[in-house]
Amino acid sequence: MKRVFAGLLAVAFGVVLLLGISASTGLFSYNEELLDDSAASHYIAKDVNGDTGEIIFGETMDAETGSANMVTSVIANYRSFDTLGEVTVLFLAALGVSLLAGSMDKGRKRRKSGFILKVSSGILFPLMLVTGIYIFTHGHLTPGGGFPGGSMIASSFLLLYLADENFRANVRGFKIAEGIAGTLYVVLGIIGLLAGGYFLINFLPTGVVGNLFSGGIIPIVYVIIGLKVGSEITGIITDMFNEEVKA
Amino acid sequence: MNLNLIIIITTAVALVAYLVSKVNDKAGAAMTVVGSLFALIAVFLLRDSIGTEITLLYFNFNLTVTGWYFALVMLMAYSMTAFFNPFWMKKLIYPAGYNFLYLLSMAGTLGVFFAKDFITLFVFWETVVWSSAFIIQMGKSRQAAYVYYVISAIGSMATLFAIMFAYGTTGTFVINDAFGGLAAYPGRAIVIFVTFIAAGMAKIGIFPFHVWLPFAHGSAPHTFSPVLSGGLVKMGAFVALLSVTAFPAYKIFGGMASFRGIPLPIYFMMALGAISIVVGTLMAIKQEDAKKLLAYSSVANGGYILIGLLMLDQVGFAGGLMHIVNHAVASAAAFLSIAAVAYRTGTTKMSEMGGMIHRMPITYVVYLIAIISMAGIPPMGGFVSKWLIFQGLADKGLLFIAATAFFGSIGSFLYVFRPLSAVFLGQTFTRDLNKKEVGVFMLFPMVVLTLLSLLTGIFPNIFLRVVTEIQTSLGVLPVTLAENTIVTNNGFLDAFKVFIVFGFGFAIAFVLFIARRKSRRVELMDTYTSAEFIHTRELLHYSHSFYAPFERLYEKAPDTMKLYHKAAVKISEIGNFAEAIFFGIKPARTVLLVMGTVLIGIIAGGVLS
Amino acid sequence: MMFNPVLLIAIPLGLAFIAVIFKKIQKWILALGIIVNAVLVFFVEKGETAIGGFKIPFGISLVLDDFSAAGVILINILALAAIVIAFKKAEKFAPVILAGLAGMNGMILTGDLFNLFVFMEITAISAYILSSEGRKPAQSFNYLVIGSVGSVFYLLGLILLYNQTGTLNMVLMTEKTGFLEQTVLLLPVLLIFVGIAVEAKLLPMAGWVRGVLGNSNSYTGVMFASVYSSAALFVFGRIFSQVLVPGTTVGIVIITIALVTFAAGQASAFRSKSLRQVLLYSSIAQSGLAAALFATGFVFPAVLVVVNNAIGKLIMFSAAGSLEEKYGTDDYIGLGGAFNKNTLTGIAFTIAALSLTGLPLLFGFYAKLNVLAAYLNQGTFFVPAVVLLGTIVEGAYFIKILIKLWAPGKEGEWADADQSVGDKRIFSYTGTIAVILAAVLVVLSGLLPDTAGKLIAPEGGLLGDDGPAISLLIQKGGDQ
Amino acid sequence: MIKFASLLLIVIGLYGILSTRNVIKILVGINVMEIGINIFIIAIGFVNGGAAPILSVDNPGSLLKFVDPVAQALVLTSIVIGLGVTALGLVFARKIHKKHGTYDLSEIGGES
Repeated sequence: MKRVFAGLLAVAFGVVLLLGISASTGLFSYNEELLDDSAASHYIAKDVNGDTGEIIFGETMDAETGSANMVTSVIANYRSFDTLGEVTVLFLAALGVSLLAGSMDKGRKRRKSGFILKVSSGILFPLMLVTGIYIFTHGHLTPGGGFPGGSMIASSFLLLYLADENFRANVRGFKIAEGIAGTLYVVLGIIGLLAGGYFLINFLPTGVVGNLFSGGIIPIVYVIIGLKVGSEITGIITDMFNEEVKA
Repeated sequence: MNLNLIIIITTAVALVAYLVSKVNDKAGAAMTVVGSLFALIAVFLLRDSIGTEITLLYFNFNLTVTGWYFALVMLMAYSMTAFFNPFWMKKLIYPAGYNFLYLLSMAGTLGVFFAKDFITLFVFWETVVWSSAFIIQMGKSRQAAYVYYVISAIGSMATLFAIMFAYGTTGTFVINDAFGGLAAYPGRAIVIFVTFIAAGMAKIGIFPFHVWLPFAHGSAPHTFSPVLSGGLVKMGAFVALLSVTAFPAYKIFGGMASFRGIPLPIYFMMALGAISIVVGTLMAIKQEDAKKLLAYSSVANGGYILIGLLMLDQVGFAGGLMHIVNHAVASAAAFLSIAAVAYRTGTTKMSEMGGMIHRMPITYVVYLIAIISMAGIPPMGGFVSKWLIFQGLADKGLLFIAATAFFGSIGSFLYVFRPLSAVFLGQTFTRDLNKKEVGVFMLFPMVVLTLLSLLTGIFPNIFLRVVTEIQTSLGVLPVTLAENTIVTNNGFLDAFKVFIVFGFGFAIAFVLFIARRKSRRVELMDTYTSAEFIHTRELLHYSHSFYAPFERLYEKAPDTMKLYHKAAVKISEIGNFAEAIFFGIKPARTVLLVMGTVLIGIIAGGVLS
Repeated sequence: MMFNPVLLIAIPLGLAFIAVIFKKIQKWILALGIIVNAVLVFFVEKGETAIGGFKIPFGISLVLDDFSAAGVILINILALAAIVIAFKKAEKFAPVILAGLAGMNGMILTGDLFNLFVFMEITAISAYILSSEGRKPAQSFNYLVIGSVGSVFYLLGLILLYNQTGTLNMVLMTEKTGFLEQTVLLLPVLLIFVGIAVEAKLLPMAGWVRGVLGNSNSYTGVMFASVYSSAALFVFGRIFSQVLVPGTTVGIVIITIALVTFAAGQASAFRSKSLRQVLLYSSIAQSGLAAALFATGFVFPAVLVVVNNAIGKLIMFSAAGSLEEKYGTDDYIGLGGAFNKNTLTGIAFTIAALSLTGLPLLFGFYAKLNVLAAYLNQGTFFVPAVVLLGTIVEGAYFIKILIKLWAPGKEGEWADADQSVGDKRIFSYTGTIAVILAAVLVVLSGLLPDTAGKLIAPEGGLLGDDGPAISLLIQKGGDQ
Repeated sequence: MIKFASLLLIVIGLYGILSTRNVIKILVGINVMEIGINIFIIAIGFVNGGAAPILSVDNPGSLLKFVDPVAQALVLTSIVIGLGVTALGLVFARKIHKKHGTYDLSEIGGES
């Protein structure tokens, strides 16, 4: 009975959402254009601080952000402050997990894993690690970036955990790594404040759009984020595993 | 010496008293005597500066003769009661706090009486309410302070609403301007009148706000009950006065339906006063505790005061103003004498005392004269003021109210003599045989109040002259005063002659009493009936089931307190409901409600637009 | 020397990261961060600050006007007071608290709706973690679920608005939503309201409050009731009095919800027997009042209510938490006379309670006066009547508590110190000093309302153009 | 159509939260909801005929038609936030299990 009621309410709510949303945006249609003078259009044209003409891949020098990947330019430059916050959210979550899980006592023992699994994961691990690093160092050029890269690093550690019941990552080390990465992000912002008058300003030359060394601080930010996300998620995984096996 | 200095100095003395009490509580209590006497004298000397205005911080004061008159009454109650303070320090949980709050509430009352604007009035008013609530809790009942505060808060918040409403309407807080400007808004004026007078009614103890008096007066520290009844209740009278004078009620309601010249809103208030007289009288008759009995008598007397003040005419109004003094003096004296008895015997229950006249004769006389005045028997002041109120009622032909007033007068005979006979007359309890009269320090205020009571009765014109001044200042025709007589449409009263007659009669009675004094003393229990000894002492006591047959007539009458209980229960139920609905540990409940809220919001929004 | 307001966010954030590296000294980092912020908050530059150097409607910006200045000053000072009260309880959460403080500052300062979402999440997560101190995981979980659902709703509302306007900047959003129809705005505004109302403790989104605050200790209680809730209310004020000013239809819905919250909170507090429960329901009621004021557009009175509630609850929750830690219960019936031997804390508690009730000469009186004046000047009588009725109930339950805690003794007998519970030292020294200072602040600002009003609204900038020129209404008494 | 589907996901998530008392399942419900909202954001940001917002050899100039990069950036942020909350929620779930021996909220009873 309860479920029926819940279902009915959910459906009613869905209908209201449908009606409300179709009142403002068509439900089955998509935008034909970006809105004029919307933030997105300026981010695409990289002309927030003034018209610089068309940005051409591989040609334009010293554009506003210099990142070929526009999403990256939004994440790591235009709205870098959001990203700092987002990193903090993850940081807090990892911290919370370690604080709470750390206070819990023993769980059940893990099963012993097979030899093949151990060896093959040993081969896969560096590959995944390197791919992860590649993804976040090329975040300003290709899809991906700090978060996917970091997650990939973390998943490489997860692989080790799954494959080897005796594997223990050094939690303290990850904590220090994430602390350092976070501090560096803030320091980067403050350097911008001192050098350019604005927090998190892109104070480095942005280079040619499309080059590896372009985008000013964007690659730096992404490396920091990659390291930080990687160590944080690994930290979360480690904490959860530790919590389970702690004897 | 100006008003600011008086307020500042009394507040400073209050702080000093607090600190001194931490070292020696009796010395601190002595500071309250000093502080209140100082204030009394200083305010008395303010007579010359009446009509001036003065500002302290952002408080604006206006020295009116009305305020001066009320302040003197109040300070008299405070300063006389203060003499009792040193003797009660041992019983108090926070002697230092008591002394501090005693003087603080006193300073607060000054601000109320001299307030020029509403903010000043309200600020000082609330100061008094809270500080007295904290004093009351030190007494015999925690419930008392709670009830006192809640009823006061109902009044205060209603008044605050009226103040802000008047401000919203006229754009000023100055009492006279704000109220004066309401003439153009008769609809709002009724709301403002009714809500504004609420605080006054709550404080005087007018029905249905009277429930706090028996609690608070009956259970407050014995040294604070006289102040509550003799003094603080008069603050309510002051607000009632403002509601008909500063708020020109007769002018504003002039065009409305009226009853014998009294506009209906005012008549309604007077009717409430009349109900209070009846309720107070009937309830006082029932009480077993002397202080509670006096508390209900305050309810009844508050009704007289309210009726008198609301008439705003030549005679009845003067009677109301006069009754303020009379009741303050008499009630303070009565409470003080009960406190003196309680100081010796440790109780205020009438059935646990008896024959105290032999041990405490002066206290007995004080109480006797106080109740004569309260019951409105000549030759004491209470008679004069009640006479004036009756004259006013008769003039206007307000039959219903006059009838209740007469009922209250007769009823007061019934109840005020009960403590007299129960506490002072009859057999002395063995336990009390070695008790003595209280010391000079405590006798002094009682005697002073008694003398004042006599003075108001014999030479009422001394006080009525001030009353005429007040009437003149408010633009009311003053009551006609001859050399020593009060003249009204229906006749005149020469209080001095009345005193002579009564004094003569009293002298004859006294001589007879002395001459025939041959009674033999026996123990109370030294008796038997039907050849059996009576073992239940209570049955032999005067106060036991004193008016039982009469009480039976109205024992089923509804209790106002139940109304408040019901309201409290309702609020709790709403709270329970809200708690049950909104606060659980299952997130599903909240999410459900959130979705429901959005749904209802959308639907409501759709309907509205 | 004036500093960039972004430092209010960057410094605690950076220190939070550093505190993780140097775990041994994290409590000193915590102290340093909180103190630096509490000082810095007085030296930040007013105006709009761009982040990353991008032109303002397109880049993220921080807005430090009178409103947010009042907010950050309040939050940072309160956070300082909170760790002074219970440093021992706070130190193990050092990075969480620092990040939470950064989140709250960000919430109040930011001029961007999505950035607000991010900072709200930071704040919320730090709150979830702190709530685990209550040792009631089911309650923390409840909080987390409600918070997550709220944030999803907020995001949905926000994205609908973004689709219509193409911007996330608050100022531009106000401008562009002005062209939209009420029917289009209805759903997004309601969704955003729901999202913010979770932290702002408005019914029915406040379901978590009883479980979390009812099990708080002297630190977390102060944080939740005073710091977090003030921050959330400031955000509520920013959104609903300046950015998405509700039209009549949405306005009526929101104000009704807020007033129901007020009434239900007062009634629930009236029936509660546990000290913390009374206080938490009273907080809910005060939030409702502030929200109603904000949604009506009465910013200044609302800020006064928020400030008054924050300081009051700081004192009262620290006392309630300490009592609970000492006696294992905070049922005030069983704590008769607890203040008898702890006079100073008792006095502070009393002042706080009286100020919340609106006793004259305390800060709360001016708050109430301004609330009433705002409505009555506008010609609304219903709301003041509700507020005053609520105040009667509020006064009733507070005096019940005060009497119980001050004057022990059986009914019918004189109050007797010997019947009081407990020891001389229920409260810590630093805690006592902090609450006494807070109480002194309440009294001083009550005695000098003018100065206090100028501090809260330096150029009267909160009043709006047509508001009554009452920095503090009191002076009108003599003027005319 | 995708908008419709994403709304459906939101509603399913809500239904999940409403209908189950199991903490893990409630977290799953929240995650479904979050996925729904993320897809919805992407759908809102989609522009008919727009390219992925990355300048590359295929789409070399910024004057071309791109989909909204802001929406994608927001989704990235929102995903990470969802991840953090879920991690924390799981730990709370574990603590509930430790304390009460069950994941079912209705078996916990009146913990206040």
